[in-house]
Amino acid sequence: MGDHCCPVVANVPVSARYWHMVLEAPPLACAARAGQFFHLKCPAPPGEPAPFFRRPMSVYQARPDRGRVEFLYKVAGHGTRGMAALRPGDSFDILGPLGRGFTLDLAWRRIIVLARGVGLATLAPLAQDAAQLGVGVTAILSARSPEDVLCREVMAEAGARVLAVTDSEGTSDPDKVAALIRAAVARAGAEAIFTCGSNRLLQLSQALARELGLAGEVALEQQMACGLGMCLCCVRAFRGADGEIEHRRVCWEGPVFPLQEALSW
Amino acid sequence: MGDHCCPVVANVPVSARYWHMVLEAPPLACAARAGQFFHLKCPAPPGEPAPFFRRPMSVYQARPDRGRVEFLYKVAGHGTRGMAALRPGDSFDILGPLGRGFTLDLAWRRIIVLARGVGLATLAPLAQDAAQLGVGVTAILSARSPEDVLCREVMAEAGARVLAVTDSEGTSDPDKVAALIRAAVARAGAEAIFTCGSNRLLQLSQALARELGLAGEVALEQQMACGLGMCLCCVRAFRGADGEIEHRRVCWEGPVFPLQEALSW
Amino acid sequence: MVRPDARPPAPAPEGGSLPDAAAVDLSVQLGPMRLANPIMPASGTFSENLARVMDLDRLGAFVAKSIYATPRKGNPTPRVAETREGMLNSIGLPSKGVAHFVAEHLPAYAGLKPPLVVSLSADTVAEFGPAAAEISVPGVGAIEVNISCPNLEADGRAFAQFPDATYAAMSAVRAATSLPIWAKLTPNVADIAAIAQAAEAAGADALVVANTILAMAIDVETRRPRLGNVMGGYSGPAVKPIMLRMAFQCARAVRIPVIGCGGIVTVEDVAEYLIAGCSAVQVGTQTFLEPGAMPRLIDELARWCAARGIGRVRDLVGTVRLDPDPSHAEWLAS
Amino acid sequence: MVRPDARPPAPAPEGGSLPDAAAVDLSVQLGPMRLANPIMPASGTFSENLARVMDLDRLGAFVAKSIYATPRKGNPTPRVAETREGMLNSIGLPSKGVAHFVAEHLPAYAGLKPPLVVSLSADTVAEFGPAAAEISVPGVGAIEVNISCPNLEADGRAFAQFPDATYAAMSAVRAATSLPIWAKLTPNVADIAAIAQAAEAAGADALVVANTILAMAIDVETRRPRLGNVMGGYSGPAVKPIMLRMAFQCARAVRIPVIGCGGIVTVEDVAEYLIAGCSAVQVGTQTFLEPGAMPRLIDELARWCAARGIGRVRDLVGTVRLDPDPSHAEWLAS
Ligand SMILES: Cc1cc2nc3c(=O)[nH]c(=O)nc-3n(C[C@H](O)[C@H](O)[C@H](O)COP(=O)(O)OP(=O)(O)OC[C@H]3O[C@@H](n4cnc5c(N)ncnc54)[C@H](O)[C@@H]3O)c2cc1C
Ligand SMILES: Cc1cc2nc3c(=O)[nH]c(=O)nc-3n(C[C@H](O)[C@H](O)[C@H](O)COP(=O)(O)OP(=O)(O)OC[C@H]3O[C@@H](n4cnc5c(N)ncnc54)[C@H](O)[C@@H]3O)c2cc1C
Ligand SMILES: Cc1cc2nc3c(=O)[nH]c(=O)nc-3n(C[C@H](O)[C@H](O)[C@H](O)COP(=O)(O)O)c2cc1C
Ligand SMILES: Cc1cc2nc3c(=O)[nH]c(=O)nc-3n(C[C@H](O)[C@H](O)[C@H](O)COP(=O)(O)O)c2cc1C
Ligand code: FES
Ligand code: FES
Repeated sequence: MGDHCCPVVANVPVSARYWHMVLEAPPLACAARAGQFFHLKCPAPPGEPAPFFRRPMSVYQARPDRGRVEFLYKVAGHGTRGMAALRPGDSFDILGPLGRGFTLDLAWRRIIVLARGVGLATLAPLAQDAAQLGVGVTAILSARSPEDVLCREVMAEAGARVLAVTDSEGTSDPDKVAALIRAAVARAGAEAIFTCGSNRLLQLSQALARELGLAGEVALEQQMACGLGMCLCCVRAFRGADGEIEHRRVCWEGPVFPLQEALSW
Repeated sequence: MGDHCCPVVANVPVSARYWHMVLEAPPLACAARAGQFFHLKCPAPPGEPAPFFRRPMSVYQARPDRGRVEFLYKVAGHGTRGMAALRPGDSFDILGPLGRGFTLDLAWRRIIVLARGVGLATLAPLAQDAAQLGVGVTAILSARSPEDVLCREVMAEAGARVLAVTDSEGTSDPDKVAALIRAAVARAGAEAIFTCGSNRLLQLSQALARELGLAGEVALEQQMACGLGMCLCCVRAFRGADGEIEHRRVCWEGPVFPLQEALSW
Repeated sequence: MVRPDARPPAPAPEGGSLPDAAAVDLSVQLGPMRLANPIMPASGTFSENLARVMDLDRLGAFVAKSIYATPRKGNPTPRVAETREGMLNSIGLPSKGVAHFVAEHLPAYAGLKPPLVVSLSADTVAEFGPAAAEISVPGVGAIEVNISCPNLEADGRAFAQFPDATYAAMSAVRAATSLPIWAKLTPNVADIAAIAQAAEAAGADALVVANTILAMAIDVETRRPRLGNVMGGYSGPAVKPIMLRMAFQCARAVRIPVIGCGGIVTVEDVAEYLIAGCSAVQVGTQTFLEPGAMPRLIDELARWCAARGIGRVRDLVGTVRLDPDPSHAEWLAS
Repeated sequence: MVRPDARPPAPAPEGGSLPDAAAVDLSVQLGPMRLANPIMPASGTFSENLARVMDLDRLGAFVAKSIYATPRKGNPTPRVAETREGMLNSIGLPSKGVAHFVAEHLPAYAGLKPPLVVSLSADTVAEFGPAAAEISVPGVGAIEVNISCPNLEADGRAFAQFPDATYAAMSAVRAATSLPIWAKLTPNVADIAAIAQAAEAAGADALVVANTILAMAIDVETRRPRLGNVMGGYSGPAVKPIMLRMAFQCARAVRIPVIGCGGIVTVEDVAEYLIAGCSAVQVGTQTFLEPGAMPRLIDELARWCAARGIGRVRDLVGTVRLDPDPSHAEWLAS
């Protein structure tokens, strides 16, 4: 762990709003686990100063065999605009891997991964790990429209059962997604659910997990300064063991937390 | 007058420490006079932030016929490092022409220009103007060593009598330079002396001009923020008409001042 | 110029079409004065020389370099130093006196539309009144009282570092002139709201928040201070978050208008000061780097408002939302 | 990192050969303490977690995040915002209390060489004494008294905004412990030297100059403050010229050592604080951007000294040259 300047191998748009970056980083590729993140020193976008803080980004793919670390990202603002300006051969200063990743119970028959947008970037490596370890995966991928569905191929290649739901087709509302989850549990024997990012998906996952007795985890986001548990800026609220509300650091105790302990917001 | 983004045509080192930059700037090339300066928004040198202030730089050549403005500069620090990083085709934001240039009396038979280092950049266009207007020029070019002598060709081409004096050859000390000046006055009929920058050359020129009854001007340097006479940071001390010491702005009342009014420092 | 944290504009108001930038009403009210727009120069960073690069009639107002009643010299050079995102200056308020200003500079503003604001400094409270009376001549639209300059009766500390000295200096000026008077505050204080209230109580028509922050830099090779005067005033983008906080505090502490000043570069910076509660803003250091900064900001402000369906710039003033964000409710409750 | 105004080193001392970086004596004296080098973290920007990226034994000292005697929650999110050359924070000093610190954090420092400095806050003067006594346990090398936190008896203003509250808080700590005590001052004052003198009079062994500057930023699209707590503390390169000025003023006003803090990024920044009169420095925000900043600065400081023929870092302290520059003589005379 530490900060490393890695050469950019590829950095290309994969849809209107999402980009895919591949870095050469052999030692990091071995160290990074699903759910962990890197803290990126984004360069100055053309005509703008460089952003002051680093930017957190999930490990999308870390392939020890190819010595590469990959990110899937949305160009959201100042920092990600700078990221998108990087060209192959440029060097990118990334700090990590950081944080606590997902935990998989090898006794599970099947898990559900439920995500929307770049949340998929966080869950894709979990699906791959599960499939490789013999745990079945049902991936519910939510998006605005069919063109926006990310990671369909990656998930399918890993052996996941892929269910895409979209706003434009009217298949993404909570009731319909709940029905898919119930079916995955009842018919395919899913025993845990993993989600990330959005408040809506968290609430839905918590409710169904409680109802259906599923285990599960959630990967949360919060603005970060240090990424190393020192500054206390990245806290979120959790229900502690004693029922008290407590603050935990997304960068240090997380970004992955027990599903039922995270408070929705 | 105003700030203009001009394309860089050429930017090359001309010796170990000096660079020559050519910009395409047709309207400015017509407007700029010998002794005036531009205020340059130097870009960030590689690996450093951009300097905060603009940097003043004399018009070295402004050729209306070719629509070009040229600078001859020493890489001294942060800003000039940034200048040296500009490549042909890059755009360079320059504000000017600014300040008050040299005044030539067409009745003079001959003038002496005396300068050292990049001071020559300031005096070269004066020599050219003089030669073109039928005033003879004796150019005394001082430098550390013969390789360091700048503008020898430009001066010679313009028709100046060029005398190079150098530290390494032991020809540049005040006594020897004074002898050259006396000779130019006595034998070639020089009636005015122009100098710039260094305190030593100023003192020498003032003393000889007083002794020999020469007219003359000096171009001074001082750190600048606005370049437009507003901030009052670029002042130097002068002996006013009433004998009182007063402060004048190098960017606004100068950078060229009557030789005997400037106080050495 | 793109600001690091620039965001896309909010969506257009439902059902309405966006106003044209040319149709945006940029005028603002500053106590008794109406300005065509909220953009004006900061004292000491402007002179009529700027006419060489811009149409002076476009500005909301002119603010001249601070003058003293009687002539005085400035500080030793170097008078400025640059830092990463700002500059230090110790010009030291050289001045040729009020009479010289009236004779030599005032005529340059005759016939121009924006009001001329004269910035006035003095060494002691007693000197402020007569100087204010002397400068209250036709052609002067308001007096900005630079109480952030050193008070020789208080060991060189600024009038505006103390509520009582602020009150005394502003009262002296108030008694001596019927022109609108603005108090220019110093940020080198623990509690700027208390100073703002003292200026208001003494009859100030507006506050300018604020002058430069006392700072220092050393050349590590020569081990000399980078300014001839050892310490100097810090300005430019680096100071903006501090000045914005102070402008916000003042705007909430007084009923008179506040003019924000410090670090303005982008149109978002202007909007930020207005939203924080300022009725107008002053632009200083950026003019040194970009002489056309003020006209650019005026154009951009009209476009910025138009793109957001804001028809009148003055409707932005003080609209900062301090209600708890719903997403913070958990914290506020706990 | 190259600093904008970096200059080439001065020529080597006549006749002597340059010392090797490894031979430079980096140690400094801080009142009763001797530190192996002058580089230490700033409170709130460090924890034992940093062991994941560096060898903690290399630091001059450890300074922990401020703790209160009893547990308390922090501020609402967002707790940080970035600016052009700095950051704002309103973390709000969440703390699990002294007992939790002793049980959970202290053990991590056992066996490490640099002294551990505990930063202590309190809501009232009365709370400081007992808390200082409670934290005076083996393993703690000094107490940094964070008197820049809000004093609930003074309407939330900081102890260090007033000489009398400074004196009272530091005296309470002095009476309760025999450990070295440092006073961490706030820059949100008009006259920091007066505060420095009050802390010295109360028995402080050193001063830390200074904490963050109160500042603000507003999101112009949502019109909400960028910090959940509306205002927060400004740190990073942008504040350095202000902090350096205050450190210089304090160093000249007291006899106890001053520790400079604010905006350090480069080795020249470290040298600047030392030359201004600081015996050591604290590095904060830069560690967030570059976790290895402190060990880098230690290495660079040794090389920087070596290249200039400086054999002992402590010989730099307070060597700023305030004698008039010959080139300024004309001004000083006139
Ligand atoms: C652990 C973790 C993993 C993440 N993984 C991914 C990923 O794989 N792909 C992806 O596209 N995005 C991911 N994000 C979100 C990503 O960090 C933000 O989109 C990014 O920081 C936005 O920066 P910006 O400068 O473009 O936007 P700006 O809006 O300019 O950012 C301003 C500030 O807000 C912060 N910020 C803005 N949005 C977020 C956010 N959603 N989460 C945290 N901080 C934010 C920025 O870091 C910065 O400090 C992740 C966030 C976290 C915390
Ligand atoms: C009217 C005028 C004309 C000039 N013409 C030329 C020229 O034709 N060729 C040339 O090489 N140089 C010329 N100079 C000097 C040139 O401006 C400086 O070399 C340059 O500013 C150094 O900047 P830097 O960032 O590289 O150095 P740094 O040392 O990093 O500069 C730090 C600060 O000091 C200022 N500064 C440093 N040296 C000088 C100086 N000698 N004069 C004024 N300000 C200075 C810089 O502008 C900057 O604000 C001229 C100066 C003036 C005033
Ligand atoms: C070179 C310079 C000279 C200044 N002179 C004055 C002055 O004479 N009177 C005054 O009230 N403020 C003076 N100021 C302060 C500015 O008016 C303004 O308050 C400050 O620079 C902050 O604004 P900015 O960050 O936009 O520059 C001066 C500032 C600079 C940089
Ligand atoms: C996120 C953050 C948290 C901080 N927490 C504390 C704290 O708990 N106690 C304290 O005395 N100072 C605290 N500070 C102030 C720093 O110790 C330091 O004084 C300040 O950041 C200036 O140094 P810098 O510019 O190097 O960051 C904090 C600063 C930051 C940025
Ligand atoms: S980002 Fe600093 S504690 Fe999490
Ligand atoms: S540089 Fe501003 S007055 Fe000359």
